[in-house]
Amino acid sequence: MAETMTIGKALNSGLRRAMEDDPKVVLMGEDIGKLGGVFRITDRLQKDFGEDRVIDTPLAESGIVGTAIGLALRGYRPVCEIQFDGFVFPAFDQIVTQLAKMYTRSGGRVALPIVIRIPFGGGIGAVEHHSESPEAYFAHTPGLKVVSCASPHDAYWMIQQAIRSDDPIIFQEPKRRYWEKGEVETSASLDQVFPLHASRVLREGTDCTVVAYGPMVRVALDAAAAADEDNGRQLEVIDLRSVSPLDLAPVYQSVRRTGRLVVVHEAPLTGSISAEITARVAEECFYSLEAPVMRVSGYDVPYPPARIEEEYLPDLDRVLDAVDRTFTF
Amino acid sequence: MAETMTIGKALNSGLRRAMEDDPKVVLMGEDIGKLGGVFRITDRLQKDFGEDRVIDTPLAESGIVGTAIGLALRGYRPVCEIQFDGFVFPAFDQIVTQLAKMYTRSGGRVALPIVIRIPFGGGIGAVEHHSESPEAYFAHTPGLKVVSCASPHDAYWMIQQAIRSDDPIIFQEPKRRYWEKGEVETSASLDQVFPLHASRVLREGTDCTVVAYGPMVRVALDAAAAADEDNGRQLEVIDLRSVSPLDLAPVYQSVRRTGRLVVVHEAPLTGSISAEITARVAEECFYSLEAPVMRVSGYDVPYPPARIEEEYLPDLDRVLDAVDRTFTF
Amino acid sequence: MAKGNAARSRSTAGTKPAASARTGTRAAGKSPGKSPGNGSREPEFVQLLTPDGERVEHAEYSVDFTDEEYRGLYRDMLIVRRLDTEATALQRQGELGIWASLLGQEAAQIGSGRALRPQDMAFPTYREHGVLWCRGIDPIMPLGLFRGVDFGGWDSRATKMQMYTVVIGAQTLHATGYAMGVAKDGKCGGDDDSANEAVIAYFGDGATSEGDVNESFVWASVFNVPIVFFCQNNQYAISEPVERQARAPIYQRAHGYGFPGIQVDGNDVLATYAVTEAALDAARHGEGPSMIEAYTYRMGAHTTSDDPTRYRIASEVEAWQQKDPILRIRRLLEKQQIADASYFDEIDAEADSHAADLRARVLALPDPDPATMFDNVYPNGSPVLLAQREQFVAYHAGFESKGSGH
Amino acid sequence: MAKGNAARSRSTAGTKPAASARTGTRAAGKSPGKSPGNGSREPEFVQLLTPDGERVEHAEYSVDFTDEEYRGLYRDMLIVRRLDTEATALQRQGELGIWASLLGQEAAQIGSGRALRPQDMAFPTYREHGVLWCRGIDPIMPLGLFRGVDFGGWDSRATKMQMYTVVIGAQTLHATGYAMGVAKDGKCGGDDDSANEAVIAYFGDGATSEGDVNESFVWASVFNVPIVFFCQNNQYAISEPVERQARAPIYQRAHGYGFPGIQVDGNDVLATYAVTEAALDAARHGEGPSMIEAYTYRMGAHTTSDDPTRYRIASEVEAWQQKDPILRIRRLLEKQQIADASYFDEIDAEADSHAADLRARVLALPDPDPATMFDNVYPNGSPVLLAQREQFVAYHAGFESKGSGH
Ligand SMILES: Cc1ncc(C[n+]2csc(CCOP(=O)(O)OP(=O)(O)O)c2C)c(N)n1
Ligand SMILES: Cc1ncc(C[n+]2csc(CCOP(=O)(O)OP(=O)(O)O)c2C)c(N)n1
Ligand SMILES: [Mg+2]
Ligand SMILES: [Mg+2]
Repeated sequence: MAETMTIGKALNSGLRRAMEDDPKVVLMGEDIGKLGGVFRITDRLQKDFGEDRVIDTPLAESGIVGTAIGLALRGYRPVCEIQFDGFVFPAFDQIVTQLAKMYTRSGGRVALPIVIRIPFGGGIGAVEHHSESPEAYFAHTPGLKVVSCASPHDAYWMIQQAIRSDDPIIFQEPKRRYWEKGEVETSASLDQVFPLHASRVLREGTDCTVVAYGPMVRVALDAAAAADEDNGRQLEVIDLRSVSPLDLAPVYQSVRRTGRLVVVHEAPLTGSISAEITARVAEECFYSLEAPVMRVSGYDVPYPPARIEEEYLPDLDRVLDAVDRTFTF
Repeated sequence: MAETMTIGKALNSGLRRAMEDDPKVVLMGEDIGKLGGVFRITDRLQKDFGEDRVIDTPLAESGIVGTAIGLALRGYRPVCEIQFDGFVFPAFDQIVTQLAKMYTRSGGRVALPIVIRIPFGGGIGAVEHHSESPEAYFAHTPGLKVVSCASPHDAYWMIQQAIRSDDPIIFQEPKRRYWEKGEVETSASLDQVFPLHASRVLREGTDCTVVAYGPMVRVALDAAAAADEDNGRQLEVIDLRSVSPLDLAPVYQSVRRTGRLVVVHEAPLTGSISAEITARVAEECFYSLEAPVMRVSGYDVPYPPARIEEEYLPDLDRVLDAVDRTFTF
Repeated sequence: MAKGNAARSRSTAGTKPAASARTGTRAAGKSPGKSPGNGSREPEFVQLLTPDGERVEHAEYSVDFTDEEYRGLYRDMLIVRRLDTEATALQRQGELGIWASLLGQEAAQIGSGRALRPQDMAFPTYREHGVLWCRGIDPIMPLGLFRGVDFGGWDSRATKMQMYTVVIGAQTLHATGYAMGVAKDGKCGGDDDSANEAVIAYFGDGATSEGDVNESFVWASVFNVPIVFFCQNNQYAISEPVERQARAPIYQRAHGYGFPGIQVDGNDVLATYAVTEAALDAARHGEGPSMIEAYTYRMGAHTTSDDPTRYRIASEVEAWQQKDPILRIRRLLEKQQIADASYFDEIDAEADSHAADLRARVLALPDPDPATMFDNVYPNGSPVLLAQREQFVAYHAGFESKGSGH
Repeated sequence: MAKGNAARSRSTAGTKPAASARTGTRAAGKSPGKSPGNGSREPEFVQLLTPDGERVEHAEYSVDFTDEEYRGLYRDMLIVRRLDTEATALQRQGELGIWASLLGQEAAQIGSGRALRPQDMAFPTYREHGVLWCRGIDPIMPLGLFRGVDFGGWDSRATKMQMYTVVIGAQTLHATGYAMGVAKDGKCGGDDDSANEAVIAYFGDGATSEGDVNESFVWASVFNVPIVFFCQNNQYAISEPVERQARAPIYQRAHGYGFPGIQVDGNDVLATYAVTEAALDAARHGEGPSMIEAYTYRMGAHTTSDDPTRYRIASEVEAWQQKDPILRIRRLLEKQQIADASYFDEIDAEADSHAADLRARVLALPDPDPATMFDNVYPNGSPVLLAQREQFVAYHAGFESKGSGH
């Protein structure tokens, strides 16, 4: 059964289904109860599942993650909402020193099946601290997994897969795409849908590979359509989906054919996940690359004021410019 | 005038001189007063400069950095000691959302000349959370600069340069090398010594370039000596010194000659600074590289128990193995 | 503005922790009943002006304003409310990205803001537009942040008002560190009182849950610094009522850390002034930190993005409208014939003209040059960043020369 | 061990925040003088056994142990001290990387540890070897962490004792979350008391400054969870005396958050037992959180890496030796003829044999296979990591086949 819905609604429906499927799933966060979250992703869930399962927490992110760890030790499966990307940092210690390491420290005895949902990225005209892309911090942290969805269908299923997984997962939601609609095949079974930690070719092409995740997948697809129209270049677009662990086999295969790669994300360039992808591709596809991997990203500056954020964010033009540059080598 | 001293003593002397030079310099941290810090880097400084300038703080890292910001707003130049690498994370929010951004947010009106000293890395047989290498988190944060010293001479001067700089600087000290001795030229002038944010060729070579920083510089140098002895290969060793901003011009020049590059650090591989270096070198030296850049690093696992840490840490053998591999392409 | 004749009660003063602990005892003893956060019972706060505009006496706090000063407080509050209304309208019309209204909190902000001396330093949240006004900062300044053209344009050194802080609670540590610096500089507890300085840190009821805020209490007490923690308990952190943050009244938190805490009617500009002035005086005199809980109400939405109908009932808001901070001082002015109808008309007109001026200037605010995002990242610059800037400029120049993009 | 007949005073109980606030008042009223942290004056804590071994009565707390139980407490404390001495020796001989000694804190740990019921869950720091002993955990377990062969090898579910936590304060939030789960499961406040559970969170005086610990106070009070915050105030955080963390006595912190806090003589195993049992009972009965400050002293170094002569004077340590927790219970046993010399000899011998056994087994502890560092990183594994593991194994296999490395 396919339904058309927005990414926001798909996440809401996925959360609802996860809560129906497992009574141990609890949601925690600021303003997620009556308000339904500032983006309404938890809309009506407290009404339907009660205050015991949808918990409006005190205003303290370390507390949210720290108590979620305690709840997980007690057998619960907490799903934490961090209200905005820029507010995950007070919880950084609990995430990096506690959540990420518990399974290892316990010698594999104690898993912490916790999902931390973070609406991330820019493009919504917000004030400072509301448009960050923190995924590289988490991807550099052994013990965490990091995923990002780019479509309603993935939103619906990936959130359920993340909740079902025993791994601690940072779930980054493309906030500027919350309102974008798409088809969701809701009748599939959770065990059979496309795996959580796998990247996926969204559009096939022969001339240049473009890798993106989260909010930048739309930009990559638009760029592919424009390239085709402009000069007939066929871009292969891959949605990374899993930022950690990386699933680069499809990227290697693609680059071996195209010889060219452009990686796109909003996060600042230095030390970003595109650096890791580039390093791996440069090694794996050493003899196939016709040009250096090009990276299209945010700049190494604090996220700028909203009125100029469009110049900071990668867009179709910048992606096509990078594609062009791969053809100058 | 050249004196022989350990890295620990060189830092202590550098701090002392910075405090003599500028009455606004204050030291803050846990146990840095009477105890002189757990590594004695601030030994005798409280005795000589008083409790007003060498402040034993309450046990809270966010508090240390947060109040340091306030002191800097008041015109002080705080130097914070984080007792061990693994305990910087409670301060992460203050570092990333406040310290790093203040200069930008204030439109360039308010600089925060704060140095955060972090003894980092493994190899001392410590328990968990005492052997971390967090530099990639900071290098990915616009607004911060990150440096690491590898010799007594650099320790002595770089700490003074960092304190003199108006930029917020994460100063990572190679704790396992605190006791290593070397010559320090103390009579130079702070304005004339080698620049803080510049990398430096420590040993010239023609066959393969090896880049390292902090505690791994010694390993790289040892590997170069061994390679020479083993099979006459000449490795060029570059001490990165500045992890952010990267000063890669000497690396590009070197790789253009050697065609081969190995990057060494203790931090886990994925999303590390070697990824960034690799991505940049792969672009800048696209036509010069004879082999993919090889990275020798910690693995993507939580830092292991001390009894097996030597297998986690890059050593001479692993560096030479990587060098060998660059010759198989 | 002349100082009110505020007497600082022993219950909020005290240089020694022992005295503070006693204060905690006594203050707690005063309200043994329900937590005021529960709302079902009037809290036992300091009040000098009732909702009906009656001047009431308090055993420990008083003010003694001239008529002109009374009128000045009314004018301040009326103008900042009018400017706030204009900002909300500008947001509705798409001229601001978002706006955080101070509606209902005018007395808390003007009362505390006017109690500051020129040499004192203030650390705000993102809602202290009224305090900015008291610091003489052009009202357009905070609108740059909310429009998205900058991060707030005032000079924090010259105005003795730090930048807005969006990350909840972070500024309380900055304020504490700054106050450590004041103490180090010998600028509190000195004999020449005009040279003494105090620091005020603003934060909300929600912020009291953040680790940073509690760490600032630890620091302030351990180092005995000249700071006033000013909590505007407006009953909500976005949708969450204060009961989600604390079970005990917020001002009592201070006692657990060993310094005085006091609750004041935050809709009473006179009481807020008196209590804040006393706390600032104590700080300047070297008596250390204290906390003020200004018990007030956020009469509007959290921000223009918020929809409070989802989480609170109209009758609650209506009940608080009866306690409106501006209404009550207007009633006082009328009752005591300190001002007449023509005065009120005059202030309304003045406020409207401020608002019109604000609007015109906001509409004229230019967008920044995008390349400026690369400036002011590092005091000493960065070659890596400079290279990015150059690429950025070249890329955009390419468009200009080529015409449009793809 | 049979339960002591501990009466829980109203001053630490109370389901409503109002009652807690009153408690704060009264408790504070009891010690209006100097902060006990100043050390110059005996704090007004709960005490049932003086340093001289006299049993004294307390208005609200009492214990009623059998002779066998008294002897049991002595035995526990003696053995954990002996094991601790052995561990210190093992470290000196290079068999452990570091050791955090519990010397001086035996009463605080055994008193609280024995007050736990089997179903209660404990969250320790890195120094709770005595509590581990009470939980029946093999004393070799924590030594794995300090030797560097693992991160602590006990099964936290089976033993109802969580892992050690090195990051100061982090475990208090875990404990609070776990207690939220207990409440959600309906496992506190139920009619069948044997099914009710409580949680105890251990932390030090230094930890009280960390944001996390204060956030856990917020959470615990807001959600009214069944938790006992057990602070061992051993007067030091490494080199820093408790005055660097707090100006008010630590137990008073609780009152500011709206729940009871009480100070107990942490070198008195009887009082610690009584106070902890009462607090755990209250938690199990659904009366919410409380805090206990066990006023004690770290008689040894912070860890074997520390040199306390740099920051404290010998006379201070000597003064505390007079208040030794084991000495005083031994005096009690002697005075009341609960045990004779042969009993003490027997326990000494038993302790020695435990120590010898511990030593032998520590020496025999194998180093882990290095490749295991790749295991147990993710419950569901990671292909990227698996590839690293394979490279690692191949690389090391290369050495074995080649002989030695370069
Ligand atoms: C660290 C952090 N977490 C979350 C937010 C999102 N947020 C913005 S305002 C707010 C509520 C603040 O409540 P309060 O402290 O009472 O201040 P008020 O807005 O009522 O003035 C929240 C949760 C934030 N800005 N910072
Ligand atoms: C977050 C963090 N910061 C710093 C440290 C280093 N450290 C280890 S123990 C300690 C002192 C702890 O004092 P306290 O809480 O009183 O416990 P005690 O050791 O006295 O039992 C410090 C600062 C740490 N482990 N974690
Ligand atoms: Mg509020
Ligand atoms: Mg201690």
